[in-house]
Order: sequence, then C-alpha cells, then structure tokens
Amino acid sequence: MITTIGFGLLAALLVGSALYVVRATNLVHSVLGLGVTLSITALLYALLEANFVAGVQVLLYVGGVVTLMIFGVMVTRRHDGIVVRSDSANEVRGLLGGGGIFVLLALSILESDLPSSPVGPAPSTASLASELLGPHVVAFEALSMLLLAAIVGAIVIARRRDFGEPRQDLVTRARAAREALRVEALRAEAEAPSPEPAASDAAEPPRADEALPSTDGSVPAQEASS
Amino acid sequence: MSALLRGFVYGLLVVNAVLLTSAVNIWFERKFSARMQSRVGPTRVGPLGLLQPFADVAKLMSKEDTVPASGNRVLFTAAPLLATVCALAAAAVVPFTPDVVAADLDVGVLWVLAVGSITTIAIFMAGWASNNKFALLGGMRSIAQAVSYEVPLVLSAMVPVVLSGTMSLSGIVTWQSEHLWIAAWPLIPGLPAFVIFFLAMTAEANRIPFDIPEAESELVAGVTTEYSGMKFALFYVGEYAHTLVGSAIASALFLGGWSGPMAATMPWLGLVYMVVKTLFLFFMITWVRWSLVRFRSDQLLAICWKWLVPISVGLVLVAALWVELVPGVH
Amino acid sequence: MTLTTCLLLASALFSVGVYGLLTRQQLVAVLVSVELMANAANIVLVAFSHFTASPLGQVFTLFALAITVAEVAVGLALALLLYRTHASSRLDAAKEMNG
Amino acid sequence: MRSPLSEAPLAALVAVLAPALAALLLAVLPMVRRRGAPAAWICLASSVASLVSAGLLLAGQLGEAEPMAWTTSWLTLDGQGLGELGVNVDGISASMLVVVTIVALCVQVFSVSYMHDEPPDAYGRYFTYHALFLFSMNLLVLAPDLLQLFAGWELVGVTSYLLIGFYYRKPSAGRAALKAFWITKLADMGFILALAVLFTSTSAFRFDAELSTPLANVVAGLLFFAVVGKSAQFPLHIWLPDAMEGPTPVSALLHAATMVAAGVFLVVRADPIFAHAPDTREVMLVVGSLTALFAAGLATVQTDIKKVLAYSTCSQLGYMVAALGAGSTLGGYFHLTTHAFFKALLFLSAGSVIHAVHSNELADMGGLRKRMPLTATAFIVGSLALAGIPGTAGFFSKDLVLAALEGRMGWLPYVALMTTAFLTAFYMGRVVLVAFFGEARGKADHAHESGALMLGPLAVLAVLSLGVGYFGAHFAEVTATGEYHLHFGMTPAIASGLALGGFALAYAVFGGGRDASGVGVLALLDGAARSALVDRTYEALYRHGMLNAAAAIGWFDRYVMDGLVNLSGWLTLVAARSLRRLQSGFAPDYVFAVVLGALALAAWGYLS
Repeated sequence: MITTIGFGLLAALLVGSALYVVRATNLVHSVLGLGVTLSITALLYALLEANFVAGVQVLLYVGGVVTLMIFGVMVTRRHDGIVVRSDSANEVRGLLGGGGIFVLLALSILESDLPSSPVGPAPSTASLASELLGPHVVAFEALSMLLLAAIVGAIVIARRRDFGEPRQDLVTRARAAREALRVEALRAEAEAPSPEPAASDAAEPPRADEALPSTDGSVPAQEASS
Repeated sequence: MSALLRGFVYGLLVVNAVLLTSAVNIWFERKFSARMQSRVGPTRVGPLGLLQPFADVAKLMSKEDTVPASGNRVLFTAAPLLATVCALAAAAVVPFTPDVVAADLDVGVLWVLAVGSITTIAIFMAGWASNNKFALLGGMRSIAQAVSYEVPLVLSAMVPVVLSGTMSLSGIVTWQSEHLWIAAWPLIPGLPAFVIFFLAMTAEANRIPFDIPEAESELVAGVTTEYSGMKFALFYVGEYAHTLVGSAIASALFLGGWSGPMAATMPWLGLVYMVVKTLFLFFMITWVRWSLVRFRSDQLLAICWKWLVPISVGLVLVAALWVELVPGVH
Repeated sequence: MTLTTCLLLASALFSVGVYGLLTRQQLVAVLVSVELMANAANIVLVAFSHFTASPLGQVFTLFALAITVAEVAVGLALALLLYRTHASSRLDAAKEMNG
Repeated sequence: MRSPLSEAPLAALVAVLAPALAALLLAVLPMVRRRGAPAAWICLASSVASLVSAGLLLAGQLGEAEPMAWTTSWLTLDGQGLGELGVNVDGISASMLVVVTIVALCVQVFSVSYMHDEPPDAYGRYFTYHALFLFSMNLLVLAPDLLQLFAGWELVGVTSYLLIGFYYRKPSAGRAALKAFWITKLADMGFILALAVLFTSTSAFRFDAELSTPLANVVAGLLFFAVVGKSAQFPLHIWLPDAMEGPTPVSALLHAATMVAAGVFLVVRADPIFAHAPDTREVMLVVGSLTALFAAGLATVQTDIKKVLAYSTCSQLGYMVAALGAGSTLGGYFHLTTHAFFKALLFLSAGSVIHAVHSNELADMGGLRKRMPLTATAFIVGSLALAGIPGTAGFFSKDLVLAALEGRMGWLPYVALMTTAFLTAFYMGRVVLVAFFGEARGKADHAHESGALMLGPLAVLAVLSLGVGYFGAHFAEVTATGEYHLHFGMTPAIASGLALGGFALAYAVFGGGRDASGVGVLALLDGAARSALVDRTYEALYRHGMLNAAAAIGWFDRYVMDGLVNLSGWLTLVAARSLRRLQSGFAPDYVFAVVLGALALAAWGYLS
C-alpha cells in the first residue's frame, strides 16, 4: 500500500519534473530540474530495492553530471544576467515524436506479459559486486578505458586553442569599425554644409563620439581630451 | 511502519542534537579563537557568554530578510535550505551506539558521500540566484573545489569499506570494535587514508585552509554575499553542521565510532566515546582554522590532483591487497 | 507498483526526453534531454532487476551510468568548442552542414 | 617440347634473348645509354651473339638436324593455353634468322661510323632501338605460332615508329613516323581479325591450320591485308617513301631488308593456310604485279636517292608478293633473301654517299666514282643484282619469280613484271650514271671515301649479293618450299635482255652524268608522281569522306550524346537542389528523422 502510494507520488513528481526540465525557459532551471529528476529517480531505485544504484545515481548524476552541466552552462555564456535563455522550437514536431514514441512503447508494454511482483528476494549489493567483477569484469575494465578516453578526449577538445578568437569579438570589432565610419561620415556631414564656424555645429562631433564606448568598451582618447 | 516511526524519532533527535551542538560549538569557537588571539570572547549573554549563539539567532531572525531584486527568488531561498538539509541528511546513517542509528543503510558510506555532493549544488544555486559577481565567482570556485575533492574523499572512504567488507557505517564500526581502529591500522593504509579523508572533508565543508569559495578578502563573503537574516544563519548553521557531521562520519569510519573499552557492555559509554571522538575532530578543525592561512585557488587544486588523488588510489590498492593476502581480515 | 507501471513510467520519461531533444535549441539543453532518456533506460533496467530478482539489470545500470558520465564530459567539451567557434552554444548557430 | 635445353633451342633462345637483354639493359641503365659508345658495343655484342646462334641453327638445319621447337603455353584459359610461346627452329626460320642477323650486324657496324656525329645520348638511344628491333624481329622469325608472330610483328612496328622518328626534333620525321605507324596499324586490324577468325575455328593459332577453302580465303585475305600494310603494297605503300626520314642505315635494315619483308615472311610461314586460299592468291598476284609496276614507274622520277630506293623496295616486294600469289613460295622467299642483301647493300652505299655529300638529292651528286671508288663499286654491284643481270643473286631469284608467272592470268602479270624489270634497270642505271659518273656537282666536290667500318659491311653485302644466287638449290632444300632447278628458257633470256636494255636506255638518256629527269615519257610519270596520285587520293578520301563523317559523328556526339549526359547532369542538379533541404545541418532535424524512422518501422511491425 505504502509502496503504491510512494510509487504514484514518485511517478508524478518524476514526470512533472521531467516536463519542467524540457520546458523551462531558463537553462539553469532546466539543469537544476534535471538534478531534481535524477534525485527522484534515485528514490525510485531505493523503492525498487536497488540501494547501491540509488547511491551511485546521486553521487554520479546529481553530484557529478549536473554539476558538470552547470559548469558547462557557466562557461558557455557571458555572465551578464541570471537568465540563460533556452527556447524551444518545433513544438508540434516534438509532440509528434515524443507522443509517437510513448504510444509505441506503451502499446508494446501493455501487450507484453510481465510479472507483477518480484519473483525472488532483491539482489544484494554483494551479488552486484560479484557480477560486476566476475562475469563482467572485461566490460568493467573496458569501461574504465572508455572513461579514460573520454576524459582525455574532452580535455583535448576543450583545450584546443587554434580556433582564434570567438566570432563574438570579431562581430564586436566589426560593429565598432562600422560605428567609427558612421561617426566619420557624420562629422564630414556636419562640417561640409556649414563653411562658417558655428557654435552649434561644434557640438556635433563629440556627440557622435559618445556612441563609441558603448560598442567597444574603450574610451576614445579624444573624448578624454575634450 | 515502526521503522518509519523510529526513523522519524531518531531523525528528529539527531537533527536537534546536531543543531544544538552547532550552536554550542559556535560559542566554543568564538571563545577558543579569542583565547588564541589573547582576547576574551563573548561574555555578556549568559554565564561565560554561553547564550551568545542564541542571542545571535534571535538577532538574525529579527533582521530584514532581503532578496536581490534581479535575483531568482526560488533558488535564492532554496539554496540555504538545501545546504543545511544535505548536511543533516548525512547524519542519518551515523551510528551513535550499536543500537542508536537513525537509518542503518547497507550503503551508508555511499549515502553520506552522495548527499555530501549535493551541497555543491546548493552553493552554486546560492551564487547563481544572487546575481552577484562575487557570489557567482564563489559558486564557480566551490564547484571546482568540490568536484576535485570529492575524488580523494570517496577514494579514502573506500579504504575502511574495503578492509571491513561492508558499506554500512555501523558495520564498519562493529568491524573496528572487533579488529582495530582503521586510523590505528599499521601505518598503511589506515592512517594516511584517515588524514586524506579529514583534509578532503575539510575542503568539502569549505573550512580554512580550504575556504576559497567564501574567501572574504577577495570575494566579500562568497556565495553568502547577498544573504542576510535567517537565510544567512541557515548557511552558517549548515556549514557547522556539515563540519560536525563530517567529523562524526570520520570518527565512525576511522576512529572506531562508539567502540572502546567496556562499550559492548555499557551502550551509553559507546555514545560518550562517539561524541568525544567527534568533538575532538571538530576541535582539530577549529584549531587548524585559527592557526593556518588559506591556500591559493590553484594550490588548492594542485594539492588535490597531484597528491591526494594518486595517494588515495594507492591506498585503496594496498587495502585491497591486504584483504586479499592477509588471512582473517574479514 | 508492477513492472508494467514501472515500464510505463520509464517510457513516459523517455518520451519527454525525445520531446526535449526535438524542441530544444541549446546544446546543453539537448544534453539534458539525452540524460533524461538515458535515465529512463536505467529505470527500465533497475525495474527488471527488481522484478526478476537478478543483479544483472543493476550491473548494466552501473555501466550505463559510467558511460553517461563519459558522454556528458565529451558533450560538454563539444559545447565549449561550439561556444568558442560560434560565440554561442545554440545548435542552430552550427549549421555549416546545411545543404 | 623435347629436350628443353638441347643445342638448337638454346641457340635459338640466345638469338632472341641476347638482343632483348641488351635492349633491357640499355633501357634501365640511362647512364650507360647516354654514354653512347658503350651502348653501341653492347648492342653489337648481342647482335654478334645472335648471328653466331643463327649460323649454328642454319648449319644444323643444313645438316641432319630435325626441325625442333621449344615452347610453353601461355594465356592459360580453362587449363588450356591459348597460344604457344617459345622458339620454333626449322629451315624457314633458321634461314630468315641468318638473313636478319647478317643484315642487322652489317647495318649496326655501318651505323657505328655513320651515326658518329650524333650526340652521345642520341647515339645510345639509336643502338637501344636497334637491339630492341633485333629482338622483335627474331621473336617474329622464330615464332611457333601466329600469336607470337603477331607480338613480334607489333614490336617491329613500334621499333619502326621509333626509328623513323629518330630525329624527333624534325617535324617531318615525326609526321612520317606517325604516318607509318597509323597505316601499319590500320593494316594490322586485318591481322587481329585473322587471329580471331582462326582461333574461333581452330582454337589455336597454328601456321598449318587445316581450314576449308572459304575459311582459308577469309583468314588468308585478312592476313594479306596486314601484309599489304607491312610490306608496303599498293595502295598502302604510301608510308614507305616517307619512312626515309629515318637514318639511312635504318632504312637499309627495317625498310628494305627485314621488317618490310616480314610481310612476305608471314605469307611463307603461313603457306599451308594460303595454299588453301586460291582467291586470295589471285588478289596477291594482281596486287603484287600492280605494286611492282607502279612503284618502279614512280622510282624512275624520284630525285632523292633514298626515295628511288624506297620505291624500288616497294616494287621488289611486289615481285615477292606476286610470286607468292602465283604459288611459288620458293620464288618469293628466295627473292626476299637475295633482295635483303642487295637492297641493304644499296641503301648502305647510298648512306655512304649521303654521309659524304651531306645530301639526299641526286642533283647534289655526280662524279663520285672517282672520289669514292669502293662505294661506287658496291653501289654498282647492288644495282646489277637488283636489275637481275645474269650471274648476280638477283638474276636467279627474279628468274624464279618470273618463271612462276608464266601463263598466269593471260600473261598480264608476266608482262607487268617484265616491264618492271626493264624499268628497274632503267632507274638504277639513271641513279648510277647521275650520281657516280659525269661531273661533280654541288657538294660532291668535297666528298671522300668512307672509313673501314662503313666499307666493311658493304664488302660483306656485295659478296653476298653476288654469291647467294648460286645456293638456290640448298636454299630450296633447307626451307623445303619447292623444287629448285635452273632452266635456261625464254624467261631468263628476255629478263636479261630487258635489263640490259634498261641500262642502255638509261645510258642513252643520262649517259655522261646528264641529269635529264624531265624528258620524254618521264615527264608524264613525273607529273603523276608530282601530283602524288595516291597521296592525293587518300587526302580527298580523308577530306570529303572521313572529315564529313567525323563531323556528322561529332554532331551526334555533341548534341545527342552530350545532350543526354547534360540532361542527366541537369536532372541530378535539380534533384540535389530539392533534396538538399533535407540536410538542414540542424541536429534536431536529424533526430526527428530517426524518430520518424523508428515509428515507421514499428508501425510496419504492427501492421504485418
């Protein structure tokens, strides 16, 4: 009874949090929501008497993966606000794909003849260990190699420096250059039609210069002098 | 049902005990540090200023509870709660006597480590939700540090697990009562593993010399920069609780927990032993805090990856070899 | 709680992951969706392990967990790379392969 | 395959492989080849080895030795060799081998001196080609079946191309080489078709294939087409005069004595097939006679000494073909042998003259008798032999040919060849009188006798030109091609008389060294030659036939075939343009495709 209620509660929370994860418009919320989903999954594992897996789930997923993802979010954006926009597109397509998969899986599951209660006592952590280091020891070792390779690969990919500057800088520079040209044109325009020196015209160039600092962040020398 | 009730009661007791101890510890630390610096420390509230922490709590509760306008209110509020809850949740598996243990999980060590790792997220949440440069940088550093130090922490905790052959904390303590404290284990692997665990735990709890995430000289107050009132108090309490629970776990893992002379016949004596050991470790941390300076960020990571991780890997190997080669370990 | 309900729950989670995979634009968000799907698969494994009283499912879950960690490490490195080269971690920024 | 390395096969193998080795060595060792002289010595050594081997083989055949072959199967198909590879030694191949090696050695020795002014690398290249040629020719001569003969046939074609174009910096030489190559290749189509027909009917390439008469006519006709090309018979003779662009010794060896005779040799070799093809033989008779007469006529008006000899070669090859057409294998083959010697002699003497006066034109010569007495003697001996003056080799062989033609096809070929004999004497007399008698003209003033290396071969060949004729009986015996008996009937008398008459007419016209090429009947012939009748015909055919056809085919190719190709390309582009939208570069699109695919598969699974 209590397991049924617990399971229902967990299932509702799980699906709800998962939906939140894929719908949240803030990427950080999404990732933190993933942490919640994974924690609830760990509880589900505990309910399924898989304590060790639950522990590993929390340790690896919540403590490791989610942390890493947060890190990923942090380093792949400028830190100029709390909101990391994570918009969604192609809602119809998503509903079609996700819904189709669900219907397909549900149909297959409901058609199958599955046990409704455990056929024996839950496997102990010790049996898990002897399975892991007994028949599956080769896979276990291969997995360690995979992890090593993944770590090395990730470092190599992430550390590569030969891509030059991010395009953002180029864009900023291009904007600054365009702005400078515009200012130059404004200045020429301001000076050309009025051959006689007028006090009102003299105010024009500095005003145009004010556009510069906002684009490239540096204060032009002449502004400091004027 | 009775197990649920039992867990509830124990949980309530443990949580309150930890919080109370934390409060007393705050007083103790202020007195202690004052003595180290030739001061007197709190004296006004209660005898010897013993009620000072409670006065502080009253003060903090009466303060305005601010939330940064451009911050994220939900995360901002959730962060200190999560931090404290995680610290306390780890206490659930700590055995105080052979019988007094809130939840005797068969994967207790894993539970402690897993729950401890969530603290990192709490700190990040606080830093992020504050929408404050210092808080965010503190959060980033915290993540880097926690992710790094989790590795030697887990590995050194594996040494008692391997030696005793169980992941249950009370099982490990029982094994130690039958054999020997793991920290007193012939120099390798017990003692070094204990030292590494202790260091890593200190780092996880962000205590000096590993308190980079909230290095007040560079980052104002780190993640707690924007916090005030009870939320700040929760963080503070959470940190103390974390340290305290960590000490308890370290004593259970390495120092034999409740085991000691006569503990088998008189269970209350086991409780005394446990508390004494825990407080001793806590005192050690406090002592270190007021004696040493803090590491630089890169030194911090270098110590972890260049020394602690390789050594702890070696220690696990030695432990495994010990179990394999020496008969009668378990 | 029967195996059927467990599997239905897992398939729901999986479908939500597919939905996220199809609709999300940020590379990190896509990784998150993939995590959801992997998680659903793990639930299936653990559920079978529980109901058939065999440790195999849990063993495979552990393998899957480790592989997922590796995947996330590489995925995040790719996200970092994408950000470096395109000044954005949005997937639609990296459309050089379009026809 | 008996006694694999008995004496005769060993010698035959040496005869073939020694020049091959020399050619290979010189080809892969450029530092030796470019030194010049060492290359010449290597080539000469291999030729000497070949000659000695050939001599041993012939001696064996003259003695009691049986014909023998040492062969191995090649081009294995279904465990059965399609062709034979190896050496086949009998009277015919042994005698031909001797002729080839003697002439080749003489020419090579002559070349050592003649080509001396060439730069070392060209010198080395020249002898490399020579070694290659000798190998090819020996391969051809010793071939045990038609397939190997064809290989040698093509190889000599290649060598001919290389040697005609030896002065490849000269545009005319390049053109001449190409012309020779293309025309002989055209003719070789006949050879290939003949091989195909032969193989489909007998599953082998044997010389002595048993064929029914119609089939034999087809095979022999196709082979004869190749012979027409290779042996420069009308109307494919046009490449031979142009081939004189090559060095004169080359002309002596390839385009007079050996290679062009390979066609005739083929007919001799494949005599059993030709024997069953009477219709082909009649065609050969007509073509041979026509070529003989036509080429002799053209020879009378040439002003280039080598061109005269070239047309003379055509004419004499016509004799041989006519004899073979008349069924006298012995006549044709014997004339081939004698002709090889005296034509090589003539060419080499002409080469000596050209070497002395640095010109091919008769107009630049004159009075050389006094300045180059030995060369003049050699040339005159050659001329007498060619004209068939009694006592010379030419007399005996030409007599055989003419005797074979008696009464054939209403005496027409007989008359034509008799006329040719007269014309032959006339144009040879003209050359002799203009070049060697009278006053020295132009560059002939400074001419002087050639060295020993050039005169030695002349002497050898002169002796052979005079003496070989007396060994007709032995020749007939060893080659087993027919009964030889000298008959002193009307034919030799008429032929001798006509030859003497020709010389007399020549003396009457050109006596005293007068160069009166444009007088009398010669003017007509000259006109015909100047208009280059045959070349013009080809040109017209090419212009109006080939080019128009090519234009039509080109139009078809451009607008129909290319149109189809362009259409498919356009379709591809259009399809790609519409398909490329599928590749958006946006990862979720691909994921969606995968999901759809999975769903489709599942739906299919449910439905079926």
